[in-house]
Amino acid sequence: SPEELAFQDRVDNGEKIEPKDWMPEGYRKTLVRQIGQHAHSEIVGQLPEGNWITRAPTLERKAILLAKVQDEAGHGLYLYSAAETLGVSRDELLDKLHSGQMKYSSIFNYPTLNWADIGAVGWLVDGAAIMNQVPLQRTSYGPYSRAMIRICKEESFHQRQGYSIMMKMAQGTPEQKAMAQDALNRFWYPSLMMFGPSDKDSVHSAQSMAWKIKINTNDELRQKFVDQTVPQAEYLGLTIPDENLKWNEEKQGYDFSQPDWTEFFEVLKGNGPCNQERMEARVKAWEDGAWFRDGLTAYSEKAAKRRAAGAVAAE
Amino acid sequence: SPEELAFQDRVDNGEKIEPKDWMPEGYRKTLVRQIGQHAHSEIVGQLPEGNWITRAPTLERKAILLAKVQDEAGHGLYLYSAAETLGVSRDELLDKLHSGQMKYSSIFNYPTLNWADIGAVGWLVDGAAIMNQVPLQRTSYGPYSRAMIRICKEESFHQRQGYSIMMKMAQGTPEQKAMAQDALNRFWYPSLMMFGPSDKDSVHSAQSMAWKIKINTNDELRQKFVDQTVPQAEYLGLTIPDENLKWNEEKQGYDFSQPDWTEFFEVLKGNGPCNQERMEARVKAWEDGAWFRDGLTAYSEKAAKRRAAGAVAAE
Amino acid sequence: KPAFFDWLCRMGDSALILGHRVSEWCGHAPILEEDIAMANTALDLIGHTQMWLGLAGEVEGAGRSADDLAYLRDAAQFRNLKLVELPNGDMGLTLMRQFLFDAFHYDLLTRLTRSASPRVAEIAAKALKEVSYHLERSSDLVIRLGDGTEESHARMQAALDRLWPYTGEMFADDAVDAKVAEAGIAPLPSELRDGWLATVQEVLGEATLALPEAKADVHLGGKTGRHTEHLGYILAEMQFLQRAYPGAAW
Amino acid sequence: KPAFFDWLCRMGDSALILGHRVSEWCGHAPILEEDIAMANTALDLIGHTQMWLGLAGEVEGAGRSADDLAYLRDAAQFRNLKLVELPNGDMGLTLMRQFLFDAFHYDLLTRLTRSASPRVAEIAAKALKEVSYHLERSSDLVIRLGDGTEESHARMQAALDRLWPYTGEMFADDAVDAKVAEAGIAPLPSELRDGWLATVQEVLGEATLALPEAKADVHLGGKTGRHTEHLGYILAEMQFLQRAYPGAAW
Repeated sequence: SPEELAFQDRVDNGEKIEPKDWMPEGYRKTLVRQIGQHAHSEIVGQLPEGNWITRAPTLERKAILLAKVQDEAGHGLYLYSAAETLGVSRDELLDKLHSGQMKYSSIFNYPTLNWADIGAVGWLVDGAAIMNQVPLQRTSYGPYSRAMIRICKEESFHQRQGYSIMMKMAQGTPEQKAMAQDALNRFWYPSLMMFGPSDKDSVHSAQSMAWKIKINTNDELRQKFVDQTVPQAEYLGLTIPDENLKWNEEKQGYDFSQPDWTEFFEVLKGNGPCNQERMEARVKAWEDGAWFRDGLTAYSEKAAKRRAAGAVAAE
Repeated sequence: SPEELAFQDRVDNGEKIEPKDWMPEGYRKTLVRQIGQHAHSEIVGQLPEGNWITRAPTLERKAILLAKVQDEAGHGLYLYSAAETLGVSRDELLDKLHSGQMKYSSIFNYPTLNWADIGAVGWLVDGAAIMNQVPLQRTSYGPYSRAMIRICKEESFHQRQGYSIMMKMAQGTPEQKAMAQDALNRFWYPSLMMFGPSDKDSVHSAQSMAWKIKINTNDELRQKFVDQTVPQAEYLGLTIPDENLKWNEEKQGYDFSQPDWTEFFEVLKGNGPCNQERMEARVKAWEDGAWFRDGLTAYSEKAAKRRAAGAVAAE
Repeated sequence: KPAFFDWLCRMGDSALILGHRVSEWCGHAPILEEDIAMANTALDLIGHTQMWLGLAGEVEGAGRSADDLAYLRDAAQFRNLKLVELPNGDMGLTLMRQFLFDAFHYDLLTRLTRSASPRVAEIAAKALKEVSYHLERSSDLVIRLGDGTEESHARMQAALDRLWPYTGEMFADDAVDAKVAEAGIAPLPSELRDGWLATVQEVLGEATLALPEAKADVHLGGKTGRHTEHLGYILAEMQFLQRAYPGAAW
Repeated sequence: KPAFFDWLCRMGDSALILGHRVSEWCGHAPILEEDIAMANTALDLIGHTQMWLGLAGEVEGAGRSADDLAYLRDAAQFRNLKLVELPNGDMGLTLMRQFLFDAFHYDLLTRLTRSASPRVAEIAAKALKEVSYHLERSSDLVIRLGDGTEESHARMQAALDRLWPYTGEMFADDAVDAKVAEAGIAPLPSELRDGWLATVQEVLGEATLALPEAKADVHLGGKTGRHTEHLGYILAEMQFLQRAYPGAAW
């Protein structure tokens, strides 16, 4: 249609699409799915890290971790707001999360088992997230692009903090170093999975890239992530759990093993280590909090009535 | 009445009263209150000690503590059974506990704050309980007397185990010794309170003693307890928190300070450190377990019907 | 000086333990805004802990850092109020506890900004900004939930009744308080009671909640190390890494 | 020998952690008889722990006692099944977990009474008497609650569905199992699966509960030290005193 062509022209010219602009239904739907899933990931992502707040080993580490988890909840807010500009409310999105119709990033279905995991999550998981998100600052949809700009700023801060934990652990006692290595062993492949399956197996990618909802291919980003991370691991004195990892002079990047995609799809299906617990925690929080939300709503309705009555009386 | 006189004669002659025998209503009521309260104490008494099962410092201490808490629940069973012979069901008694109409021993409203408290509970609390209970082996009501015989045997075992914990702590590191002293400081006066206020302030005592529901006066037992315990504390190298404590050659017993009876009545009224938490824990256990009890009842009804049907079919 | 140390531990430990409790909500709050607010409150309180316990370590002069004090003392050495160590219960209990503490905390810090100890005054001034926001927020939520639905009202009233007997400890003077007051470092806790009660009554009034008739000073002892059974569990969790890996740097 | 040590830790750690979980019920069970039964089960399991970890320490030959192994290893060194570290949930979940484990435990111990290691055979024979009673009790309760009210049936089915994906780990062979089996010390776990399934099917049938269709071998890793997030909390609590007061005698 002519509208679609005009729309694509605007995208191609690097113009931002704004909420009131015309947009193809598929574009809107894809964005809602992508932004919603990203928002859910921030919320669920509080859980594996929150798991160590009460056990953080120093007051400073506890404060940093609290600030980080707080930031994540904040990112959730930005993203739900961005999604709302597409006509879908936060509560609708949450309903879909709780009923299993919408997903969150599978990485959060892995447990945090020792303190170094908090380092690994910052270093690897936030690292991978940033790799995904930096290009999205240039995404075609205005509100999403602006949310990503704010988020990326904070995420890179988180990544540095995570790396700093890893550094302490890797340079610490033998037990600490073992924890650091164990964390890397467990989080390496799940982090590689965060970029999604190879693009040749992905149906939606081409259209999303044309719409600039997606900027790079999954494989490009994964390669970039590996190339960035390997020297960091070397600097820490840790070993990436991949026997096939080696520098490829020709492509000026590392060759590396693919993650176990069977595992990836199992986790997606709900069979990850923590899928059930993550959802139980979120659904419980939501259900236990119903009285709280109802209370606030009731109060604001009463307050509105009182104001209205006051206004009438004042006339 | 002639029945009452005959009854009192039997009691005076040291005969045991059995469930089917005639007995004065006041005797029955007093016994139900006393046995019920004792049973409740065993049940609630699981909580302060249970508080340290998961944190017991060695496997052996954990096993001993588990066995002890199990014994206490067992004592509860004997006692509820004894009370049932007087025509009141366990569920009725529990209802009264949960609604606050019946009490349990106030000692269990004190918290267990360090591991030495588990020692102190065994040494002092079980020690005081035994002091109360040994004479009750000769109580006039047969089922009660027999229950007390079984219970006393186990309690004296518990007391020795408690003393053995205190010994280890008192002979341990300075920190352990401090815990032991702290435990003694906190449990000394509450243990003295376990014998109840002075008899001269007690209305029911005379009648109970005539009925041989009560054998010794509160003050007699308290004195006996102090006389027994002081040398034990000395042996441990611990200081009883009473500046007025001293040997009285004339009465061949210790002079000692009375506990703060204001505190005693405050705790009775519900203002002890843990009254609310103990009752919350018990009520929650009961309410959360309703489906469990209902399930078992439903099954046994079904099973009975099936057996009946089977019997009919077999005819 | 030992009194000053003790008093600083009281300040620091109450902040630490309340911060711990509040942080347990992270990721489990009934609404995203509350996830953020709870994390923020906990963060502020941990910040205060660092300042109070840091100063406590200096005053003690035994070379103990704020972390040493937070992570290497057992329950009997902790000096926090019992109120702050109680389990979170539902969000109503958590918010009511926060409000009852905030109202006290705010008045106390206000007075401390005029402390004879410049270090105390400085810490108080920093903390006061944050606590003034805590009080604003908790008052507001107590009002809205108290005057919300029948259920939210009942929950807030139950929370208030449950917590009331723990509030007296905030205003119970003892020898440590007396010495610190004499030195002009801090007001006597009892001096804060009337102001606190006025704040509480005002907010509860607006929240349509009834002031409990029960005694307020039932659960004392936290300030001298006699705690509830809950503190031991908090510390076991909080201190695990420091205890299990002594001497490690994190 | 390292395999034997590892295998003994698996036996001891599963007993220890399940014993810990079960002991959490003490004083909180729905009926007095269950308070007693839970304490008794926990007591048996702690007894088994002492035997298994005691032998593990001997086999290791590094001078570690059963207590050292129980109290001074961190989560990654624990070798228990994930199934036993899951939170208790309601009494239905606790009993279903117990039943699923008991049925396995009973068959395993039966086989172990014929172990090539006389020490293992001896421990197994002692433990078997108690575990045979555990299985009798948990089967009986699963049947009665499964075939009780609608609610108890629903709760038991939910418990079964929730736990099923953790049961596969009991029968998953690895290198340690292979070595121990080769030495005739223990059967391969996989050999126990059919017998277990037959027991489970029989009891579930009588309990009117449906065998889940979901995969059973989803949550592996406990036997090699990759646990759930719950184990760390269990250990923080369990090990507190030993960690906080190193070297003290109790």
